[in-house]
Amino acid sequence: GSSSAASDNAQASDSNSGDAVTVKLGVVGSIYEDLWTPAKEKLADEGIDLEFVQFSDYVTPNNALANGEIDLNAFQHRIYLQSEIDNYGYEIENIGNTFIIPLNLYSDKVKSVDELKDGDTVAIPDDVTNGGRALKVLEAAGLIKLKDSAEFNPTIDDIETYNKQITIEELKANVIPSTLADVTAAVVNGNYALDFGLKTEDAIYKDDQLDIEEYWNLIAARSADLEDADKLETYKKVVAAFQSDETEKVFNDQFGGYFIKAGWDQDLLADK
Amino acid sequence: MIELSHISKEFVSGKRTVHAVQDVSLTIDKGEIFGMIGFSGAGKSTLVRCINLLERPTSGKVIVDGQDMLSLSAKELRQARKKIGMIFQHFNLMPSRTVAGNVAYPLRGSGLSRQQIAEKVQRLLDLVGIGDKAEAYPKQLSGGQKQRVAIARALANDPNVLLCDEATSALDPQTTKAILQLLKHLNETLGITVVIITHEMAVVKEICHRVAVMEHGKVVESGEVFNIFANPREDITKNFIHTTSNLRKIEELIAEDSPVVKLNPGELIVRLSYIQRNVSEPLISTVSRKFDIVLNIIFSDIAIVQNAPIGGTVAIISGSRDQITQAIAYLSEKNVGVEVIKDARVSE
Amino acid sequence: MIELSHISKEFVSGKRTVHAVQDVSLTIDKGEIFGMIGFSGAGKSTLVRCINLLERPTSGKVIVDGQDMLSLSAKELRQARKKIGMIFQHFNLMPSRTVAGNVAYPLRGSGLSRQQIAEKVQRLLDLVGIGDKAEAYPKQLSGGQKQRVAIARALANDPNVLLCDEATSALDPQTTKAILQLLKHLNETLGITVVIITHEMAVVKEICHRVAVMEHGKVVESGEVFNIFANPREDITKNFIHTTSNLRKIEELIAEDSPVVKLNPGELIVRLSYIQRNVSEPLISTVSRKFDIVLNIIFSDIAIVQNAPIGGTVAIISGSRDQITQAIAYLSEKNVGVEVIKDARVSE
Amino acid sequence: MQEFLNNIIPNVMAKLPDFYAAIGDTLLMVVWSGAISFVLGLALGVLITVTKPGGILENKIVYQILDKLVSLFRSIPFIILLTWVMPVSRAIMGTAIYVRGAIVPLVFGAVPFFTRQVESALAELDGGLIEAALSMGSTPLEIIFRVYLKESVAAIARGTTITAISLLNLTAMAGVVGAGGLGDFAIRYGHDRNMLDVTNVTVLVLVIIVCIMEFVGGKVVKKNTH
Amino acid sequence: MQEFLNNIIPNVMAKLPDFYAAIGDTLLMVVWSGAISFVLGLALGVLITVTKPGGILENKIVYQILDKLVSLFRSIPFIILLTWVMPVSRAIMGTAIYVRGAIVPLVFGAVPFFTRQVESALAELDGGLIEAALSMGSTPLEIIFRVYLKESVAAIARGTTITAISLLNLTAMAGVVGAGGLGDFAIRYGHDRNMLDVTNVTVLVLVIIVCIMEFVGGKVVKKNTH
Ligand SMILES: Nc1ncnc2c1ncn2[C@@H]1O[C@H](COP(=O)(O)OP(=O)(O)OP(=O)(O)O)[C@@H](O)[C@H]1O
Ligand SMILES: Nc1ncnc2c1ncn2[C@@H]1O[C@H](COP(=O)(O)OP(=O)(O)OP(=O)(O)O)[C@@H](O)[C@H]1O
Ligand SMILES: [Mg+2]
Ligand SMILES: [Mg+2]
Repeated sequence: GSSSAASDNAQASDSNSGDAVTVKLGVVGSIYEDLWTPAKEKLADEGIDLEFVQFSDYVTPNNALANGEIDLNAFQHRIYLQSEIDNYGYEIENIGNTFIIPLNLYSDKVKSVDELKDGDTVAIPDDVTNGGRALKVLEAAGLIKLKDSAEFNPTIDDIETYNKQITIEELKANVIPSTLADVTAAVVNGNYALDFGLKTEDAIYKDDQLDIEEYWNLIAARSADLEDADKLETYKKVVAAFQSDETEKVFNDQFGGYFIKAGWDQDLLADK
Repeated sequence: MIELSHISKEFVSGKRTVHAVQDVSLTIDKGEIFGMIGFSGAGKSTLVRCINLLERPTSGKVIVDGQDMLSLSAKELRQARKKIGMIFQHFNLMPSRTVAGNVAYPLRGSGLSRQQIAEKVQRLLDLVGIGDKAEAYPKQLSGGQKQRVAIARALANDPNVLLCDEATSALDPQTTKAILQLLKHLNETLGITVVIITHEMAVVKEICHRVAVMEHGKVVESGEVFNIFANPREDITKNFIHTTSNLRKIEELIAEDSPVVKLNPGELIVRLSYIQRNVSEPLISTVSRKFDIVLNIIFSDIAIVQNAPIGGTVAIISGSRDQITQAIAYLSEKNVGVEVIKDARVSE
Repeated sequence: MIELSHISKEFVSGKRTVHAVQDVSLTIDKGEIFGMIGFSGAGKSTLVRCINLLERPTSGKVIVDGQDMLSLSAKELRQARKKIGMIFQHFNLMPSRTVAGNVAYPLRGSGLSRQQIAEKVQRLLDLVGIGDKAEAYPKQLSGGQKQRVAIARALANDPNVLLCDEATSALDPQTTKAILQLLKHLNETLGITVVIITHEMAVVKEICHRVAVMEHGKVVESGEVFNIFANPREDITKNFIHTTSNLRKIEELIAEDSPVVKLNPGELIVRLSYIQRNVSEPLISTVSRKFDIVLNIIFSDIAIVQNAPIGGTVAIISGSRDQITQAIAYLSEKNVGVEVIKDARVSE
Repeated sequence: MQEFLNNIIPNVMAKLPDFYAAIGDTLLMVVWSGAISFVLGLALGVLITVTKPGGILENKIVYQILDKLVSLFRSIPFIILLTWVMPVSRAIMGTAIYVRGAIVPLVFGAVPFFTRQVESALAELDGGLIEAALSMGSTPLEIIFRVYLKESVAAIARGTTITAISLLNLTAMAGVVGAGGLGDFAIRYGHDRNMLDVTNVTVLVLVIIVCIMEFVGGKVVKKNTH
Repeated sequence: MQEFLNNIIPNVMAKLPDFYAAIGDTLLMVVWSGAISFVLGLALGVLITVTKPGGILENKIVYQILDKLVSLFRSIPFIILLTWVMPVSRAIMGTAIYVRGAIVPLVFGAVPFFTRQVESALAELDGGLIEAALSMGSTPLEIIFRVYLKESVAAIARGTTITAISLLNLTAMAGVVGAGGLGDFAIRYGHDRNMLDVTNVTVLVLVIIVCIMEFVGGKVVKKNTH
């Protein structure tokens, strides 16, 4: 939700009004507030008030952004953004890369992927953002093989062969840590793994495909706003504030390496 | 005032059909107090509910105050109903309103001010004797108190017609009497027409002008109260009148062989009854003296109905055989009904 | 059988306290039919509901069949209640059960087979005259039919005590009579004790042995029915008896100046009433002949209560002044109450 | 005290302003959407009751349409409803997000529910009272206000309490449109981030709110049961 | 026909087996958790009613405990409840996921709700009937079964219909623990992936289920209103 009731009435940012500029940033999950803390502080010094708008669903932040109800959002990776644009025709785009979260395979029951046997159950997130990636992780772990036609966002239907006769169960990403007792193994988002005390070293398989750009998370903005010089200027500051050493320090210290900076060298607003 | 023609009402529940009212035609005049009696389940309530169309008759015509009720628009029907007060057999008081609130219900929108309504309500409550219960809720009332609230409510709108479905059945005799006086008074001073369903013959005798007797959904007998009571035609009517008066108890006493009805030889028990309006002679005295016989009254029930005595007397007659015979002949001549119930002359 | 001592019951609603029953002590014998009369709101229902503890008295002691009801365990109380049938003023029938289902309710778990229950229910329904309504639902019944279902239900468990709260108020006279006969019969054959609240003096006269009169939560008078009717002590009792008999109508007629009470000079109107049990002489006849006077009966209400005549007669006496005076003296001597109501002798 | 609280509910203490804001958001949502739903649900419940076969304003068409509409909206999972009615929200409230944007979907979620509660309440009314009112020449509108509603206050209060609590539960999902609130707060921190103290404290506050609702409802019921 | 369907609802046709499975899962969840909740809610509703001050088995302690417990579970957002009761699920059902794992949380979600509905229904019963039963020496158990329940069948049926539909809505959230079902199907494909045809068809099926529930409920009400 909006971090204060008063912000309800705040209009979309008004970059002309001199000193204080408010930028509404749509996010999904309170963890983003921690990740963005250094950026927020930095922006405050620059006269930009970064305000979080918390959504609990992946569909509404893009909808709200496209409708001008928020200024930016940061919660998705490229694949998802593209599919949303394809689906709804939103005129929004990536203005800056943020990070990639490893999706590791955890288990309470087995010590390694090899121990998985026929009939075992493996849970993966059921949402569009993480589900496809999780399948890729399972493929990389050698449990399944996806069809060649499958792209970066495969579904269970895209599985060509099962190397082990496992059952793949789609669960809500945020309950997966709680259900480790009910399944043999599960693909857990790094952030949830962290909060539920799952250590990277405990993973039975570690996601190592961190250089796939399609899975990089990003900051999105309305394309029309980028025509506005003031806004463009502001957004550039926002991206720069996030892509900072302080943020990386948060990644490493506070979140024990579950968040890995990705694509900070790409300046997506350079030619605007 | 009220004209019911060929009213029938059927209730269909599942496969069974109950013919509650069957082809009843009845006219009730303006300013009349009209009684309705009959067995439980005879269709009295149903018929009366047809008058204000709470029950739409299956067939027939209802005319009240010259208006064909069945052809009225919804709005006209409401206007008509406002002038037809109704006291329900089961009271139907609103549980969430106080006694005063219940009586005030029909007064809202009547053009009276709050103050006037409050005054009128209090007047009505005093009239029915529950002025002190104005702030109580129906749940806190005794049966009779509830009934009186219902009566006050029905009177609130100054109706032209008042339909009373056993309006005094839960009341003690004295309160009943007061309510009947009230109805009579309203009838006489305001000319309000009253239809009253009752099981108490005393109520009929006391205030009704005419009465209808219902049985199995039909009106089997109707007419002036005096005539009905003096000369009941149908069995049911006779039974009703007999159960109410004690003149028929004699048969029970005889059956029980009570000491009261022990006769000496030559005596006999007779029932004398007024069957015509014009009898005003001192019968017992006259025959006692004229024929030198003794009449010992066992039961007697004589009342003045519409200014003429009605009812009769059960007495043991003793005297000489001849004199008795003559006395009986004399009485018959005088249009007095004479029935010999037990005769000990034979053993003489 | 039933012993109520110093029963009080208060209802507190908000700030007001209603003293419904105040320090009532009463003993009802086994096998007795005990009547309870009084104004609407006097506390009759409340008192009777204290007998089976539906209302727990605020203070006092209730003993039924030797058991101190207030000290019984929950289970014992249930057992005791099974033998106390109750007919409620508002029937309290279960709307979702048929008539037969309602009557069968108390029979479940009584050890009877389904078959036996069905037979007993039908017998009870026939007894109260609604055998044909067994499959109907309460909503589909007339008021009197509902009341009869309630009666049948109260009888189902073969109770030792039957509490009847206005059990015949919704019934026509003939059905009332049949029900009273039934109660009397049960009382006589099975020795069942009956407590009956009623507004109908006829009911009291007809079947009660003793009667209590309540006013403002207190029992103001109680005793044998004959004594109460013959010699009412309290005003309320007098009023009740008078309203039920027509002997007090004479005052009304006089007030109305009815032609019936027009007197010729020398005549007078008297009210004669039986005030003692042992009067069995043929009064009217005797005085007529003995003093050569004429008594024209205007009202008369004489009934046999507990084997003695009770009630009286209002008559116009004409005759010579002397004779009349002697006749009145004679009657007084014979323990007959004589009241001169209107006297036209003065104008003589 | 402060220290004690810092020890046993550290995460809550760290997010105190957010926590207060969540309480405020929840109350705002419940009060606003509750008030609107109360009026609309009452109106619909009454309309359906009186237009029912046998009702005082029997009307098959109106009845069928309203009844089916209510069934339709009762059938849609709330999360789908949330996104479906976003255009309506924007048209009416100017935005489809924040507390303001949550009001419309909450109303759409609560109204059909409350309508059914009102129907249930009115169905229990003694038919004799309607008859009495008819016999006194009351207009349908009078019967609705002075009999149906007035005499069902207790039953409607019970239904209102149940609805208010259900609404409170619905607000937990309003986070979908960024409206925040206690439920969302509990899910975001307590559930998703495994901060048990947040969950516990939030649930405690919710229990208190529910108890207050039930207490008030109970008072109204009691005051109107005679 | 086939082709026509392929044209207008392509995504549904592509996932037909999943769709059927979703219908089956929903029905399984509703029927099982519905049946269990019915029994438990009825028992609790009756218990609370009879132990209430003035009830036939007045018992302050039992009443307060049950009443507060119901309030507590009414207060917890369903998604939190889902994870809270996982240990219970595992203990009883052997797992906390799939349809089997969804039963327990659904029951926890529906029982308090239904309890309140039952309370409402029983509260409307005419006190005179209880008095009549007491006067006939009925035991508390007899009064419960033969008066409270028997005489409130219509009102309870109304409450049951409302609860069943609410339960159907709750199942939409059961997808969270992998229980599938129609709501989850609509959310995952229709909502998350913007397959409008999936949403529409699913809502249609849900509407049909709701209408069937209301129809059956209405029949029971009608059969028990005399
Ligand atoms: N809604 C109904 N459905 C079916 N039958 C009904 C209905 N209402 C009344 N009846 C039947 O119609 C008949 C007449 O009923 P009504 O109430 O008019 O009798 P009543 O003469 O008023 O009797 P009472 O003196 O006992 O009040 C009865 O046999 C009754 O069972
Ligand atoms: N629950 C209650 N709360 C408050 N007052 C009550 C309650 N029940 C009865 N009363 C009052 O107690 C008094 C006695 O009532 P009760 O019902 O015993 O009278 P009753 O003699 O049976 O009268 P009726 O002949 O009219 O039935 C009345 O004044 C009544 O208003
Ligand atoms: Mg009737
Ligand atoms: Mg009474």
